[in-house]
Amino acid sequence: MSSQPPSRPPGSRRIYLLQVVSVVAIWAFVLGISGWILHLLRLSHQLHDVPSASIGISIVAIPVFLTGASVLTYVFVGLRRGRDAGGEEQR
Amino acid sequence: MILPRRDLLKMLGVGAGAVGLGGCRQAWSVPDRLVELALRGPGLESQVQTICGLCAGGCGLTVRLVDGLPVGIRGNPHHPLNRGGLCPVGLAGLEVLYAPGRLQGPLRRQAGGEHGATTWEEALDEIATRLTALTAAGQGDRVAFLSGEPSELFHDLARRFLHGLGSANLSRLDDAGLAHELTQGIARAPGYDLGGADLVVSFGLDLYEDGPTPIHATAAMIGSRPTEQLGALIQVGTRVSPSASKAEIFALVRPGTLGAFALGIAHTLVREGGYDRAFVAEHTFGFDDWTDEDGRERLGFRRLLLERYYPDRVAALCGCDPALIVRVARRLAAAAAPVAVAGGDAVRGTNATWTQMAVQALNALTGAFDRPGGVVMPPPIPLTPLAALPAPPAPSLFAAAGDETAFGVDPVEALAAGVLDGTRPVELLIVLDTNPVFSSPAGDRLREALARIPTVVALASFMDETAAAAELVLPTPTFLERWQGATTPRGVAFSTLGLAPPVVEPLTDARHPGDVLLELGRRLGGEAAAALPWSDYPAYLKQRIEGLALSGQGSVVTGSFEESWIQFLEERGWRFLGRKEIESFWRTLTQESSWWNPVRSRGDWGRLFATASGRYEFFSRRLEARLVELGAAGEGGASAAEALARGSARLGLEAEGDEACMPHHEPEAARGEGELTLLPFRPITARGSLGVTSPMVLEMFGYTAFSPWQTWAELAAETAHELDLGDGDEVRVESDRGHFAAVVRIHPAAAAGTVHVPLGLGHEAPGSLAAGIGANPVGIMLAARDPLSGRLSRTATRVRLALVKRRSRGGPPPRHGGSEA
Amino acid sequence: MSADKHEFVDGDLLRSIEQSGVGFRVATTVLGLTVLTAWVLFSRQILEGLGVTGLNQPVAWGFYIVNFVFFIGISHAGTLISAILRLSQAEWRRPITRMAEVITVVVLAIGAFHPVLDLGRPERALNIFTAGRLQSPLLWDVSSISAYFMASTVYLYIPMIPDIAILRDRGVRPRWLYSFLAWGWQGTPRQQAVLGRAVNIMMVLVIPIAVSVHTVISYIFAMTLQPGWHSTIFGPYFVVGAIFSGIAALLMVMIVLRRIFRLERYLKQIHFDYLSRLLLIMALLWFYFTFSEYLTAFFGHEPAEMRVFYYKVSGPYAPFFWGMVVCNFLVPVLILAFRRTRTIPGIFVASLTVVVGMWLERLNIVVPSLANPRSGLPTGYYLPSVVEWGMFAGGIATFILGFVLFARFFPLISLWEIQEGRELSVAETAARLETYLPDPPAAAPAEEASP
Amino acid sequence: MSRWGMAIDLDRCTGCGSCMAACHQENNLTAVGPSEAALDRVFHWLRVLPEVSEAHAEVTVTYTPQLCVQCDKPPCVRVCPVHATYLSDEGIVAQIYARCIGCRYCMAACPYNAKVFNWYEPQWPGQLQAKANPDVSLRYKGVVEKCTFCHHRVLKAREDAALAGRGLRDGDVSTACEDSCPAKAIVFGDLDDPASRVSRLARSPRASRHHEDLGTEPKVYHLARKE
Amino acid sequence: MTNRDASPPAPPATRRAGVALRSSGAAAKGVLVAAALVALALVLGGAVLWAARRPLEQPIAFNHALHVGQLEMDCTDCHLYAVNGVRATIPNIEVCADCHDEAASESAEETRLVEYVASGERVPWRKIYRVPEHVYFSHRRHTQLGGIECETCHGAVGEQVEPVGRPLVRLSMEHCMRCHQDSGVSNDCLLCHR
Repeated sequence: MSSQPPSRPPGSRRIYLLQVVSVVAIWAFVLGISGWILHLLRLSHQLHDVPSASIGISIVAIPVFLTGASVLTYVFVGLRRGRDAGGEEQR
Repeated sequence: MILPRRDLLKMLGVGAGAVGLGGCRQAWSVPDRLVELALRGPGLESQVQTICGLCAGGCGLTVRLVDGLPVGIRGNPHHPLNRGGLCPVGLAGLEVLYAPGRLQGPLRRQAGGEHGATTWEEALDEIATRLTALTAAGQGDRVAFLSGEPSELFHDLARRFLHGLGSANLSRLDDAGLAHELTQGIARAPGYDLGGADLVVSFGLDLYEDGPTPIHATAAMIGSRPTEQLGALIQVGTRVSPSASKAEIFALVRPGTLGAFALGIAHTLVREGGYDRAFVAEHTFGFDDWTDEDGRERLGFRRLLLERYYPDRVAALCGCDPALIVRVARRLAAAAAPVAVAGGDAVRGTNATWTQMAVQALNALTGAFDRPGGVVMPPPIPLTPLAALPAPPAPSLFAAAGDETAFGVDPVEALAAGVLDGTRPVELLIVLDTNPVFSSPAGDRLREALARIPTVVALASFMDETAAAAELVLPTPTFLERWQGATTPRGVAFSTLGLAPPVVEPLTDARHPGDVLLELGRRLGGEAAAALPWSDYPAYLKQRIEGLALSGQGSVVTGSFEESWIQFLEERGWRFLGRKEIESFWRTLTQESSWWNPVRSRGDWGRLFATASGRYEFFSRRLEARLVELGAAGEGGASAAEALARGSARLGLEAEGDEACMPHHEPEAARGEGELTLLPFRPITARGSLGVTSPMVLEMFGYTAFSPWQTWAELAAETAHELDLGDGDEVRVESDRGHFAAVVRIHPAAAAGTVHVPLGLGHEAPGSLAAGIGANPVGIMLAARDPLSGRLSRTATRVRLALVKRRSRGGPPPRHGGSEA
Repeated sequence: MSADKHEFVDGDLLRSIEQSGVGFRVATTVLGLTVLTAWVLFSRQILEGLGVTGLNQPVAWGFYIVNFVFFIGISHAGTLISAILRLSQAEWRRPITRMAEVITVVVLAIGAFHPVLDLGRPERALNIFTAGRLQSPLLWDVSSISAYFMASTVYLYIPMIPDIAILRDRGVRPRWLYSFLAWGWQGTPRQQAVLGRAVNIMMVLVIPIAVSVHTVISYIFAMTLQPGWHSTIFGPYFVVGAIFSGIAALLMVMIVLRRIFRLERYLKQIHFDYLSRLLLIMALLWFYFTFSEYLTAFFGHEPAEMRVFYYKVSGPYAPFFWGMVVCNFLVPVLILAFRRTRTIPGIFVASLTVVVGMWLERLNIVVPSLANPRSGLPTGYYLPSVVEWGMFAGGIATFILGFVLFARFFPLISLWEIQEGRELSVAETAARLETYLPDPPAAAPAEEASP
Repeated sequence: MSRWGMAIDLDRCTGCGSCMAACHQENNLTAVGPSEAALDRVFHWLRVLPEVSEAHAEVTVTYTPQLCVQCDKPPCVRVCPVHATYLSDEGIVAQIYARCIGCRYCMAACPYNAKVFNWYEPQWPGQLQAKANPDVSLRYKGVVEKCTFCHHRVLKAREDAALAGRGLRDGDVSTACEDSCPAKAIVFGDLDDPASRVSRLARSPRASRHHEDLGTEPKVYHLARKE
Repeated sequence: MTNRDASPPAPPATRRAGVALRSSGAAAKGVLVAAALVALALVLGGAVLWAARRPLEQPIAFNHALHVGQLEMDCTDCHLYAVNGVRATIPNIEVCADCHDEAASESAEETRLVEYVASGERVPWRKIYRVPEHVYFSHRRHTQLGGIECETCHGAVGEQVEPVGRPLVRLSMEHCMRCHQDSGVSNDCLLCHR
């Protein structure tokens, strides 16, 4: 952290970390939900109670979540990359 | 596994956190003994047979025990009365046992009027002292006993107790059966062989839910038969009860005209020749015109019927279609083994005795007496006879007939009047397991009288209205906690004896009423003690059973119903010989709890018809004699015919002369102002007096009318329409005496101009769940008497309905069918 | 990038954020207390059981489910409308998209919590995750609503990034919050391209999800065999109703906020005019669906259906049923069809009645079917208890509180979109002018006019 | 494997309510009390309902015991989000109280209104809890409950039969309502056994099932003379 | 920010963080307090749960090893209904009295038992192995029909010199279901849930 140029406001790196953590958390959440839906699919297979519609409806949900998370990540990464090359920091 | 709730909650708490614990709105009071048992883990199961003591029906029970604690009740499938079936109240037996509000120990009225705890010793001492003082003063006849215990065995003991004191004042408060006395000359109501009948014509009796033994009736008519041979039912009445809804023909009639309907049927039978000529010729009296001892021509029943009870007139009286009468009569004539029974409205009115006579006349016309599926006398139970005691000097205050009624008095009214008028003072009154303050229309007078009686001792399991008015309240064990000895219920065609030891130790400081009487006898000493020589009630029972054991009659109910029948046949004629056999018989009997004897000796007409003529009397000579006696009183020298007419007039009868002595339609008296007739009925959930201590019974009380925990007023749709009332409206039912609140239930098929209200709710006495629930229709009834039996009518009161509040909650379910169907 | 770049004409939009006043504190206190009361009532319900509600034997569902459907319906205001408007490049959308999206997120959270209120054992709600069964429409709801919540949150957030950066750059407190949320936005062309692409993806994604959410909610009812519920048009019927109530709620919010925050400069007559026309169309569409639904039931004349039908049309629910028709159809159509009454107060009244009417519609759907069971039980009766009313009030208070808090921290009108609109319009006008005005001397034709 | 079913002969049934009471006692149901009853929260797994029908200008009332009809295609099972209600191997629609979250979706979906809900913690006034049937669990607030076809009796009877070295025979298992019925109107047994009393009754021309048109395939048959 | 606080040069870092996050100081503190409260609640809750699970003590320190091992008795000699009954039952004085009507040893525990027997008072044994209230468990179904040894569910109770304070085998639904699965018995809920 000490590698930051002195002009940078203190704590910006911490905020960056928090941002990374939140993106990771979103992924965890999305993957968790997807995993959960898959778990339910497995469960319903075990219990022999799957009218195929329910599979369909839930299968749709997973890509939605993944897309949502991907879009967020894309924005996050895109905004980082798209900053002014000079690196004049937000103030 | 029995888990006390605390424990369950603890377990829940682990999963639910503190959240689960907050749910208890009321602390549970589980006795420590039970908690301890539950923590140790339940152990072994067992089953015992016993007898239901919640009403006089005497059904056999099988009680399931875990670790000696009862956890389940079901009907004893081998019991000849109920064959495994059981009514909702019987099934609630354990709720009665464990009910909240049971009397925990003896209570005595304190100076302030409240009841406070006392001990058995003190209470018994006090009673014994009073009794000793009374007997010493020669006032033994100032002791009276009102008993709600139906058993003959107990009745005998109670009678001896009173006789020992020099009193004959014992009343069981049950129906008089005067009609049988007048026409058949028998004091005890005969049995009806429902099991053998192919058609039952029921007048007012809700056969499957009311009457002495509804479950037996169901088992006999339906339960024990294949579906193709179910007993057919024709119902004549004012209300479509669940039983009535089973009827093949339902005749809706005006209240008080049931007897007329029966006579209309009789008319058709006679006119169309559908009656049993042989039986009528051989075993009846007064059918055809006859000549009396003085040579006077007298009216015969046949002529009475043909002249007076033709269908058009009867239909006009009853408010029904004349064709219906003919239809019922033809159906009756076509039946192989029909029998007619009366109950409900038919036995509650001011014309109850004549109505019952009219119904019985149908049995005579169809030759139902002493025929399988007819009216029979159950064989006597050969109990050990007890040595006779000298009769008390004064007659029973419950038997004393004044000149106002022909034969009897209403026991509650007589007691109350005697005390209040000072004509028959009572110094000490014992009330056992009955609640006349609540159940009698003269209840409020009785309450007044109880306040005047120096010592009122109530033996009861719960604090009821009568006990609340008593000075001493002594807890009795409920039926599962006491020795029971139940004798043949009324109206059953065979004999039964239920004899069962307690299933559990009393949960409260209660004593068996029999033991209380025996103990009192011991304390009194002298004649009273000599009259009751038994150490305790079981010892008394055992002595009475010896006679049964030695008689070799009947059989203990074991194994399946059929098995016991075969066993019975095999054992016929076999005699118990010695003490050892008696012991073994006693052991078997107490274990299996029931004995029965289905074998009737046929042709024993003397037991059925104990009249002077030895026949069934269409024309009651006894009634005639009494009417003549009444008419002649004070005016000697009148001719018999004049005396008869004057006697009838004195009783306020509409019928004149010979008709008065025969079954006829005597219009029902009406009391008070109002557009509707108040008719009480007893739903199956109101059987016995203790059912209402069970939460379940109260909750399903009005299940037929979607009315849990409340009293409802059943109205015919047209009546409701006239009064602008709708289903679910709250109304006030008002008579000239008082009023109560009820919820209107519109019944699609009820007699117009009536309001039917269930009996059984409306308790005031605190202490049980029933307090303040619903209303007691008896409480607003006006006094009107059956001029023959003296019993207070329950169907004579006119009432008005006043809307209190329109329906606030959902409506009745829609009707199905409709015009498309 | 200097802060003065953002010293633009719309600074008044940030007034509520930069200087929150007494009004904010009073509002949060009052609303907070209402919400707190609702939570106290809820804890009482947890402790004592669902008996504290007015629910009973045939009517096993009541206010909680009604409000669940109602709130989720309202939530369609937002995302769906803003996405459709964005997708169709309706330029006038710019000042209203943000508000619509906020409604969605806040109301969706409230609505999604309602089934939990309705649970007999809310502490076991996790059973849905450990042991859920996909064949239950409730699970379809869980996945669909959570997807919608996720998508609409993202869809609210991403277009907000430039505005957050403005706040950050203006040094509004709490600065860490804005720095954290601004994700390093500097407004470079590349960043703008990224953001634009992301918004485009999300707006396409959000529309089918939004449609699916209310369809699936209608399936809760339609998948049973109960009379009045078992209907194939329930899906579209619910979606139409949801959009209908969503637009009405949006209009109400716009009118109220316009008044409170003096947004007359931004929310102009034309916004209300366009939206109220949309509302009018939806009212007609709603009527069409309602008519079809009830006509089918009536014409089929199936006894169980008819019992429910008459219960609504002429029975105990007639006031609610006809109230619904009046509120959802007669009043809005009469007000909105005429230019003279299509004023802002008129629109407010129409929107209010539509919101009330749509709530009545949910009530009419949930309760009568349950109150008229097939089984021969007596007709049911449902009177919500104080607890249920309290929770309803709590839900509404939460909604307003959500708005108040949002307005306290974020601009209610998208600053950069308006800015972009202005710039675009200038460019567009310039481009259009260039097509017929003489070209400036010695210059190549401008090509950057495309949006 | 058995497929349990029940036949209720309405020509026999007198509407006496014994089945209702027996069920209440056997299955540890509790009374809700007057104030709750006034709110329509009375609680029976089996109830006797009066049905009024008008046909040919004649009004008739029949009193019919109604309990969970144990559908082979139960609408309640399809909607349960947590597998708390399910169709057991033997065709009993079971309710697993430990799993139930109390969403009451099954109640809303059941065309027979066979399910009841514990609005409050069940009350056992006095010492009543001592009589609780140890074979049946005590429920608690916030869960749905329903008729189990006296499944605990099935378990015991099967054990008894196995210990006697045989399979279950017709009549080995009886439900509490069947036991208590004085009219012997209720017959319980295995529908898969063509010789069992219940399957003979189910094939009777008098037999019908409630709301057969809904396709729920109930296993409770009501028998009545058709006129 | 917490990992920052935990790093060695703590004081300046905190101060710097304090500067940077000035406006959020109060919030951070609130979060910290809340976290501490949650942690405290967890610890307390855990303690309560742990306390609730403390081993049960029996009134008499019954020596299973002595009876089963040395005296070669069968479980069912005392647990009379473990094979034939639904419930195994814990033997009490009726059973004990068969052998212990008078003391057979000097053991203090036995003396206590004999006192119970002599006075006719029942020994207040504590139940160790219990299934939840909603579970129907039949011993005979498992022991006699299923042929399962007692040890499968009860562990090696027979080798215990002292009474066990808590179950040797944890009776959980997984335990039951695994065994059912392994032995090919149905896992239909209704077989156990009542």
